[in-house]
Amino acid sequence: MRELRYREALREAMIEEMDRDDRIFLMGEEVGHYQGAYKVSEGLLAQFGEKRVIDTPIAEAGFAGVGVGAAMVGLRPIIEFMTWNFSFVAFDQIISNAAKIHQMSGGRLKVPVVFRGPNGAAKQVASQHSHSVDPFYTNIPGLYVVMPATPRDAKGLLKAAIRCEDPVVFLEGETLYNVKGDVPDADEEEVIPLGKGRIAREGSDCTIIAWGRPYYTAMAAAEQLAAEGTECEVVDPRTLRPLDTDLMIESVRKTNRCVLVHEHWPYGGPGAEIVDRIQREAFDHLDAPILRVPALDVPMPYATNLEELVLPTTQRVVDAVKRVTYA
Amino acid sequence: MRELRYREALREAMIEEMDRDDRIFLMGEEVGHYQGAYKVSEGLLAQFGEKRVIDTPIAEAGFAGVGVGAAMVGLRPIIEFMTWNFSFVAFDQIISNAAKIHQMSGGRLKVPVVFRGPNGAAKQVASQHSHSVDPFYTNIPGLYVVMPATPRDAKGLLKAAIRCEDPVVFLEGETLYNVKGDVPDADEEEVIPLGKGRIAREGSDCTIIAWGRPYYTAMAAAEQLAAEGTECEVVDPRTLRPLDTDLMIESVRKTNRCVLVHEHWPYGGPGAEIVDRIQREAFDHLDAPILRVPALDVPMPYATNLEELVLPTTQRVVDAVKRVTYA
Amino acid sequence: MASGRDELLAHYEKMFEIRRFEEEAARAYAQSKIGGFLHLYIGQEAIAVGTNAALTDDDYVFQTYRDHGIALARGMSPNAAMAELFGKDAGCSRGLGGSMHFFDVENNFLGGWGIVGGHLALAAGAAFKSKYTEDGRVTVCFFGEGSTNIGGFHEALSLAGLWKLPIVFICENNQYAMGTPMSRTSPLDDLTLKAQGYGMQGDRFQGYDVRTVQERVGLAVKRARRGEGPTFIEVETYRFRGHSMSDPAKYRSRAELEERKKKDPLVIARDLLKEAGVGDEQMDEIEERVEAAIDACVKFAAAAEPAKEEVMWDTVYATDLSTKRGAGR
Amino acid sequence: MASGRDELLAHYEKMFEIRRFEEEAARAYAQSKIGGFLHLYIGQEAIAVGTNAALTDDDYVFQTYRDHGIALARGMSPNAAMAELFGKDAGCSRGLGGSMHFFDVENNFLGGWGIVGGHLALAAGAAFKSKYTEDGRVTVCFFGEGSTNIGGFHEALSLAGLWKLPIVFICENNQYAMGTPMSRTSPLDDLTLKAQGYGMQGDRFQGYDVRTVQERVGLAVKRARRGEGPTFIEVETYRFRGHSMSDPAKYRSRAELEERKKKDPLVIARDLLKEAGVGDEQMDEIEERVEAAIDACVKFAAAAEPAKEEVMWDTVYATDLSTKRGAGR
Ligand SMILES: Cc1ncc(C[n+]2csc(CCOP(=O)(O)OP(=O)(O)O)c2C)c(N)n1
Ligand SMILES: Cc1ncc(C[n+]2csc(CCOP(=O)(O)OP(=O)(O)O)c2C)c(N)n1
Ligand SMILES: [Mg+2]
Ligand SMILES: [Mg+2]
Repeated sequence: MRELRYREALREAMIEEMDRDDRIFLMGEEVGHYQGAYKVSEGLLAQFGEKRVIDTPIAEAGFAGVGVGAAMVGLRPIIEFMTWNFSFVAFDQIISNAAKIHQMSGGRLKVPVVFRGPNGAAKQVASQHSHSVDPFYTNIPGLYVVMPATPRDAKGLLKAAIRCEDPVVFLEGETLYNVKGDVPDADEEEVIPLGKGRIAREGSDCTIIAWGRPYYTAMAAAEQLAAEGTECEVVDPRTLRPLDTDLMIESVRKTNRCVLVHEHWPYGGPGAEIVDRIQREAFDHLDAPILRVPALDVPMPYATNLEELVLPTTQRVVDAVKRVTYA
Repeated sequence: MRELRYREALREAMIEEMDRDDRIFLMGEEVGHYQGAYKVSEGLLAQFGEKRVIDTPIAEAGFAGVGVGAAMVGLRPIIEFMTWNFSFVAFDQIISNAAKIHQMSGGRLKVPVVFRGPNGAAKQVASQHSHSVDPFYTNIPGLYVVMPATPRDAKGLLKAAIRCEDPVVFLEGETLYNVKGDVPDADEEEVIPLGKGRIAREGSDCTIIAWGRPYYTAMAAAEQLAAEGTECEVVDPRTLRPLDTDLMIESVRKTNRCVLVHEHWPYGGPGAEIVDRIQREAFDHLDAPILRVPALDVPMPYATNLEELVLPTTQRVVDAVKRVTYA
Repeated sequence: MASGRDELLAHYEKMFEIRRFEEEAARAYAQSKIGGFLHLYIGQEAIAVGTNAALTDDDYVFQTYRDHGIALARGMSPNAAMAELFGKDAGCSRGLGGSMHFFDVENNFLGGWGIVGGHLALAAGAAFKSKYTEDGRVTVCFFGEGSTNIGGFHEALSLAGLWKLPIVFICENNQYAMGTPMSRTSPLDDLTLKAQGYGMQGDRFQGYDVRTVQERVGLAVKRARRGEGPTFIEVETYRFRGHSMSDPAKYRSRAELEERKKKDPLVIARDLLKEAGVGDEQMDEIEERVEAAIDACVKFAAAAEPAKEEVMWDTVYATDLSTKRGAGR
Repeated sequence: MASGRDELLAHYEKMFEIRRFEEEAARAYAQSKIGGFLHLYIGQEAIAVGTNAALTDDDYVFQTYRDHGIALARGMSPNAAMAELFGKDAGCSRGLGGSMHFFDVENNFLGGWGIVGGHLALAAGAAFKSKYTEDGRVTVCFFGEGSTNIGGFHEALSLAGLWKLPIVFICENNQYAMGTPMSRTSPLDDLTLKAQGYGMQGDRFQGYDVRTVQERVGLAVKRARRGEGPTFIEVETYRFRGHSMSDPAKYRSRAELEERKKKDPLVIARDLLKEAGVGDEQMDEIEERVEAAIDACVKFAAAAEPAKEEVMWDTVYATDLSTKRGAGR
């Protein structure tokens, strides 16, 4: 084990996979000469050259489509969106093409493409640049949706995403890029299977389910609650589509209580989906309603005092756990 | 009262509102000379002229944006998407512009625009043309999302949408356009408030919540179940954002059981959102898990035998009600 | 290399096959054996056949939903094509795609796309792969004149022009986008004025004589194969039927249609063959062969197995997931 | 109408105000009094000021996120502008928009947009309204050279060209899109080659002398006001700072920057004024007036009330909903 930043873990995953398979290339805005808007692809141009590390014009629908088309005929593109906010101009390429081609062609074509970039709010980048896109992409059959919280998961899941035969929506976090964490040594290859969640912390009193940045909020809340004698089990699904439903159900069957923490808007999305599955499959085990701690239902304001109100906080999670545990 | 087709009811709403306020115009592909791809706007060009009934090139992002921009400076556009599948190329205009402008401008600008057209599967139009978009747009604060099932609701809600000061996503149904139903006489103006649902059928044994075409599936199932002695209450929220939560909660508090029917894909969306609200606010009143009868989690296949498997059927609703009533 | 005459005969046979295939498809649609949208190519056959003749079997081809003509020209069997329209498992897309979504990987026909402008970037992607792997292939991408105002057109041409991709963009200007004549959607008459805005070559010609199409598309294909970059081609053509089966085409006059039918590519080819001394018996022979094949494909499609539920589930994801059946649940 | 000299003096004062405003904003950003993205216009001031001088107060203006310059040129008070950057309720967008989303309805400055290509159609919509209501206004829409490959650009220009809308599209070619020189994103050198593809007029000039900008934009504005349709203008310019505060701009050489600074629009204007006989004391007077105003706006912004929670809730929907507070819950 060694400590790496989330950003470095992603970079290692791309380098290792690109070394292994020269059908893999990275394409996006500023990924090459500029070394990546958030420096995730730093050094890749020097290592792999302009053929495999391709700077594009600002044309997300165009280069997302180029990725899908290239994947149809045998390449394995990694398409970087500078941020997922900019995937909205390419939305049709992902939902109408990437997600449909395998089935529409009667299974004759497949689309092994990875779309990746930072998802969710950064810091004061305001309403057009602060979207959590997980509710949109998780609704769509044909796509995988992955959202790693730790450097280890970022590396292991990105490697799995690149090897996946289907289109993968890979959601990183601008505020996570600098996070440090343990990652297996370079010689111990770890490919974390898509669709498998992780128990990040064991506990018997309440299950807290969180992914992406809120995973850290959940862990902090669990610490605080433990000090007060409430033991929370923290579950990170890691992959949002397909969801590791069994893992979450099992935990709730044990704790009989559940709180979700997520940065996407309240209406629908993985947050509501997970609630639905739990109430359906663990109905008789629930001692309290399932509560969610989402972002507030507003476009993200610029002012920092308001942005802090909008995003989930440790305190809001603690309060929610107290409500469901009637503490 | 008189009987009108859903298509005629929508047309009347536009005509009455355009007569009342000449800031209102209709813009979209084939809305004028062709009289509308589905004939909703038949006759409008002759009545209002090319100034107010505008045929566009195929450029959804462009004319959706023109609608938003025109609304910012005082007009009241009705933008028709030939089908909502084609809104995906205009997705960014709706989420990043229409839904954000009022807040982003500190409340100084508003965007009274209506986006309308048929939503969901038609008949054998295959995977790129069969999307139910309600999960995407309902997630977004700043938008209203309306999905009327009956001609009366179609007219009354479209008039309200046109008068709304905010952007409205108005979801019609290609297979509903020919449906007939009672509509108040021309001299009795009815504007149905956005955000208010409707109890379509009273019952004490189980609540069935459905909107759009599945409303008819729900009613048919309720009939069949009544014959077998199970009385279902059918609730049509009509507006999906904001939801008439109280109406649904009240019904479930009475019946203690709930089944949802919807054509959108299973993961997330209004279906999961409604389940979340009910389990949260009527937890102690639920005698069984809430079940959903959604479209299957696949891209829509072309073959008619498969399409029939994918969409909700009366039988699937009946089975779900029996499961929650332990009948 | 066949002599010009034999080649023209072969082109005529293929165009006639396409024509008859679609006439029978229209009949089957009227009998509700086919559902959904059915967009006929009748009147435009010379473009598909002439273009295909300018390509190798390895080259990639993309088309809109108006895709029966090019699919057959590429070599798809009428059986697989008609079975798809009938929604059968023996269809080219196993009954999952339908008329708008034909695919034939063996013949490098890569669809069959329903969203206007949505497939141009995919085609650029295939051309990108050819440049990346230096496989020497050229990609041809067809679309209608009504598709030139949408963003997908602009972004694909921008990238193809910038990267000098081996691709030929062929705009089939059949005068209408559904009910809308181009005069209502573009200030231009000559669409190739857009080409230089993408730093690419433009060409423009009438697409009624299959030989002209083959020759002019051939020049662009050669340029692309030599690495000299993409070409934007506007071909003048006309569709004799409505936009789709549901369109009565009231927006144009009988007279206009009759006038246009004088340029029917099949009539033109037939006349050329007559001039070249091809006798009636030889023509009859060809037409009988085609009639038999079309007749057979309708019977085949009618008798074939319906599309299968397990195929529907197994094609949502290519990866073999335990969760495959309804990953969303 | 002011004499040329007085007018140029006024232009210089405004350009100097913009320059100093942004220098202070950069300082405040370094002190973390401002957060998020901050894109400076330094080096491009002649375009905003020259363009504004060619417009009436009623004309509509749209800009990208690089919007401080045009906002001030339109007449926004430095106080409202700086308060917005500080996230205060007294800001032009009440602290909800920030640097990228300035709005000033009174002065018909309509934003302040963050998505590349996303605001061009909005501007076309404003121009559409002017045509619809015959209000005689012209809309000006600014964007960068890096924004010409995206679909939003194409669709807006296509519709504006088709409908002959009263709009002027001004492409500020500042040589870079973030770290990318145009040579890597376009096969063209002259972007106005795209204009005829939209059936519109094109013009192209250097944007260092504010008088040139005023004159050339003025011609396009007059055409638009006369109903002769839109113009696509490419203005050569250069930004002296990085793309945003987080960009060290390593992709260009010091030498290049120094070379470009010789064409600093403020230096050019100052020299012209000197030639015209404007004395130092008069210049000092102007600069002191500006310094005082900028100094004051920073103090004002620092002391102002923070953005308010109730405003955040009340501006999600304009309609007064009972459900307003969290319609999604
Ligand atoms: C983005 C999008 N908008 C609208 C449609 C509906 N539509 C299908 S075909 C068509 C007309 C296309 O005309 P053209 O490009 O000239 O091709 P043609 O049908 O004439 O071959 C339209 C508007 C669509 N499929 N996709
Ligand atoms: C659709 C979209 N993609 C990417 C971005 C990220 N981005 C912001 S500004 C910019 C560069 C724009 O360059 P240019 O158009 O030349 O304008 P300039 O910044 O030089 O004024 C990029 C890539 C964005 N905001 N929107
Ligand atoms: Mg056409
Ligand atoms: Mg630039």
